[in-house]
Amino acid sequence: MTYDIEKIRGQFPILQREINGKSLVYFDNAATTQKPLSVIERVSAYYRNENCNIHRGVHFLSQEATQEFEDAREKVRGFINAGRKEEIIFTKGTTEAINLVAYSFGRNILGQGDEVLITALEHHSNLVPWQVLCREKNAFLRVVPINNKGEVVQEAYKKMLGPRTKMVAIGHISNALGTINPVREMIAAAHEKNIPVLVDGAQAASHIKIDVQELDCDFYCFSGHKAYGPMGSGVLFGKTRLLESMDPYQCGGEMVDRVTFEKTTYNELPFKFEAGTPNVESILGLKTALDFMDSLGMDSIGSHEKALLEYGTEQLARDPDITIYGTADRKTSIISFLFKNIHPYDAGIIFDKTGIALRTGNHCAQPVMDRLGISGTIRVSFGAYNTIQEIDRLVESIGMVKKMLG
Amino acid sequence: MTYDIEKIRGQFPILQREINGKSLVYFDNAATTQKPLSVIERVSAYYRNENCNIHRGVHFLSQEATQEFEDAREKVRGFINAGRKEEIIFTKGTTEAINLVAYSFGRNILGQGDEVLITALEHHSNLVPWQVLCREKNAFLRVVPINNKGEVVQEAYKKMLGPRTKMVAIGHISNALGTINPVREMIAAAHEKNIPVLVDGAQAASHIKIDVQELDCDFYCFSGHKAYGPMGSGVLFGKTRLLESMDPYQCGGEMVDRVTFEKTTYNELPFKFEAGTPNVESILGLKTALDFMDSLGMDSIGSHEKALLEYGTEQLARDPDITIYGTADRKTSIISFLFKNIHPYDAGIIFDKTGIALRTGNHCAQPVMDRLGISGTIRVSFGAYNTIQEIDRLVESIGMVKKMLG
Amino acid sequence: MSIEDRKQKIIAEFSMFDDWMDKYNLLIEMGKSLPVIDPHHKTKSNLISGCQSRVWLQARYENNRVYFTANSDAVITKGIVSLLIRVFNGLPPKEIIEADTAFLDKIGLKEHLSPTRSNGLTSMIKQMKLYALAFKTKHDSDKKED
Amino acid sequence: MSIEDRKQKIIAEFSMFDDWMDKYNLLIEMGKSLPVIDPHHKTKSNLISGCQSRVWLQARYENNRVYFTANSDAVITKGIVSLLIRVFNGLPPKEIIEADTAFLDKIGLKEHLSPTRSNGLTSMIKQMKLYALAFKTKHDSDKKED
Ligand SMILES: Cc1ncc(COP(=O)(O)O)c(C=O)c1O
Ligand SMILES: Cc1ncc(COP(=O)(O)O)c(C=O)c1O
Repeated sequence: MTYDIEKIRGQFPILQREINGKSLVYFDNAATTQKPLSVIERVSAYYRNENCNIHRGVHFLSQEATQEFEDAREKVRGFINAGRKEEIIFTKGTTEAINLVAYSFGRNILGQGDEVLITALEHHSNLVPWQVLCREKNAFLRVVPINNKGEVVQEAYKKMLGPRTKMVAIGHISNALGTINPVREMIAAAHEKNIPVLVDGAQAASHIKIDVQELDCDFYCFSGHKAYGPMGSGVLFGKTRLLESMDPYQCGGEMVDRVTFEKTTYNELPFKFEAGTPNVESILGLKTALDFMDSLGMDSIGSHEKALLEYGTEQLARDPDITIYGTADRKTSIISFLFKNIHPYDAGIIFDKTGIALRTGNHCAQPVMDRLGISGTIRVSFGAYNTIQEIDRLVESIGMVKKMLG
Repeated sequence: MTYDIEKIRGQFPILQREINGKSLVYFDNAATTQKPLSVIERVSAYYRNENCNIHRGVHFLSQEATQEFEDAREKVRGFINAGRKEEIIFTKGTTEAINLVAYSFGRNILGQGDEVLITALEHHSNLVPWQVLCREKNAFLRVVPINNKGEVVQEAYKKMLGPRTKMVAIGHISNALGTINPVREMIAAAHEKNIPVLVDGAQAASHIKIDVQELDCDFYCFSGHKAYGPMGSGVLFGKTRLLESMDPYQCGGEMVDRVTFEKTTYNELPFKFEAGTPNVESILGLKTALDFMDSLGMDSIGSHEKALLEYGTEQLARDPDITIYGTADRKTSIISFLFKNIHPYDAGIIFDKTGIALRTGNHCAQPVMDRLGISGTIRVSFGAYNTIQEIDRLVESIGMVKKMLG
Repeated sequence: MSIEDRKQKIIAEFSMFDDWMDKYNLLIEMGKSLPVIDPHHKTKSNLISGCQSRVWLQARYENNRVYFTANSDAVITKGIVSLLIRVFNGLPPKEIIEADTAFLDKIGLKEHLSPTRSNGLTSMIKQMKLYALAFKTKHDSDKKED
Repeated sequence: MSIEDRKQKIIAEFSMFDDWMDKYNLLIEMGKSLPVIDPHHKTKSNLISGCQSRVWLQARYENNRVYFTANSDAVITKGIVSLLIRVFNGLPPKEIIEADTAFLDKIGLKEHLSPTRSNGLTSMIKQMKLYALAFKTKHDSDKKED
């Protein structure tokens, strides 16, 4: 199967849009991806024909939508190769998934003086929840350092897995630098000491094949909106044994079995963790998004994006006024860079004026920036629909930026 | 302005649907309302032309969507007449909003032996979070009783507002029985003793005009999906002074100001409480939904629904085999009933077969059922697009139910 | 009669009717032939959770075969559980564990197959298979001890 | 010059150009005429939060009028804050507090008016008005004490 980029682009209406008189080049995929027509139409069809509240209704609409919703759960299970459907919890996004684990799991296992281990690459969403938890428990947040290429120092990591380490939380792929962490090895090392591991897969789900059984991670999470799906859809995978042991997170409808004023018993997995009316729309859309990726094939998407990364890196590296941040041996889809003597914010405005949507700033990863001694970067991040020609447009715009600001 | 019901119905594509060979009669509005075309198209247009991650991007799409998102916040402010835009926090629904308040506010103010006051009418979402909180704090959950009509006993309420009462949490309208609580008076009584009050407005937002300043409630919340808006949109209003005093709920991107491994400072209101990528789609759709209701006028919707309630009640009350539950002096849009000698589940299936979508069961309000000595009811709930003719269809189906099961 | 024959027989009975009303009337009628659970077995532990209507299900093991009795306060649910019992009653555990219940789709009762928690069909089937599994496990280990 | 005149003058200057590049070049040029904040005022407390670029803003009160100095590490931001200072500098607090800043829309810099937290324009205006308010409050209470 060839990778028919024009056909793929044809499925994304927004790519036809003109910004400031130029056709849009969307290079902000790490923030959120665009949506294919199939996803947009799935959401629309849902509201036109199927909308209702699920799980407890006996009427036709409710039966039908419940079936679709649970089919979507099965689809997600297959997509990340979880062993059981009940291990798939729907959340509104990665941030909520991590907060859920910090609250319902972290609070149970963490005692005074214990440690949670993260890396210096983490997004705020995989940092602040642990920080708050550690403060509450008088525990310590330990941070595995990165080297100058933006790779987690593995020797340091292994040494830091100590007798007080109760939890490891690591990103699969860094949203600031594109580094792919060797999570499988890191998980194995933690498991040797019986330490559970959460993997923040927000940046992985749309780029590489995920297999939670092969990784053997204890928790894995990602956001639908970063993987061609609707906003408001998120996934938390957890091993059954751990999920069973955990208290609920949010409380309300759906997650209860029997409620009296004296005592409430909770519903079984996965519903125990899905309080309130589920966001059916977004979950059905997420299923369609996963279908979209499967139809292209994760491997094909991966090689396409690799080509973009290589070409883009080559082009930028050749410019003496540009410094690239993040040069890990294994990285994907993200180039973070800075101009000498041009503020990234100024550059971002000029890029925007030339129709190129990219991101400037700290990318919700201030500690990474602190470590690199900068306040932020200009970040270009690729998706399945980006092209070599668009990178050429970027290079053109770089000329413009330098002309105006250099 | 006349209430042009045919024109209104024309805006809801799903109402054209046939179920089991009959045109759909949708009487499950208390579970979730259907969506007008304007909302469906708003969501679709967003994904076709505007989709991106907001607030921190400098590029055009991000600026534009941020503007729309913040305009939606202003719209919500006006819709419930809050004093300040910063007092509007977007959540994924009512359940999350109440969990947020229980966690970020309740945990701070509640000590051992203190009390939280709710009523016997509450939905599980306004019960279980307080129950869990009270258990954690060794505090007591006190429940104001209801009378046989399904009204909160006001004398009991006032007596129960005691020196240990630290929080009152009451539903505006009961989802099981339709009772409208006199929340303004109840809030005034609580405030006399300096007790803050949360109002669960999940069932109110689509039926009556809400004015949080007039009510003087401390917190108010509702779900977009029950008010003609998309799933995944919810609103928490809180008084500035209280919101300022509260710790964040979920942690991650968006809600932070400055993050280091040692210490994190939080963003200002309302962002402090909006961790993670916001569900832009659903919030823009919510704005359109509020525009839809405003275009009809809350008063017009209210009188239309009142006429339906009166006609429906009359029809059902006339049937000697039917008992209506919930006969409060002030009620809206909901009729809960049971047949003598027919199980509600059996009846629900026959109703479904005749194209009528209604709900059977405990409606996530088991304590209400316990109080009434029943295990559940058959619930018919009206929306802006329902008609007298549809109630006649219901009556016809009642005949069928009795014929088959009686 | 083999499990397949039983299913075919039920499918044939239902296929006599086109109309949902007739199908449901048949289902309700079938409920009346349910091997009714003994009142003293109507305990909390025999109650199947996740149904809007209450369903009690009890099983016993005799001559390497499983026999069920049940009851429900809803007549349609009663019909459904009696259908299941007609299919499963008196079979060896292994056959019950491996049985496929897609035939419910074929008789025009598809709505009861949806995973909504209110109808509890899934829970009923699960519970019947669990009983069978428990008997089988016990049987196998008893054998080993011989 | 009245605040209205100042705005009109700026609008006129920008309207000479059609092209965004020329407009931005003008903005960047304007940044160079910014009354630059004294290095020892470049403190954390004078830093405006919520900008991707760093902006320091300082104000003093003289003869019932407010004077600003500022700086930024980004040249476009510098241009914007200098625009604001051109409009507000040397006015009585009341006029600053009441000033409407929609003119930025008219000069083709609409993107800077969006409420994204990255550009910080809103924060800058807010901070300038806060300074004005603080001076006014102090002034009014000083008067009362007279
Ligand atoms: C690595 C990483 N983790 C977590 C998140 C948070 O995801 P969300 O905002 O969808 O909750 C993001 C994206 O913002 C991310 O890139
Ligand atoms: C009175 C009441 N409160 C709270 C809720 C919970 O709302 P949601 O499920 O949208 O969070 C509902 C609806 O389910 C309700 O009717």
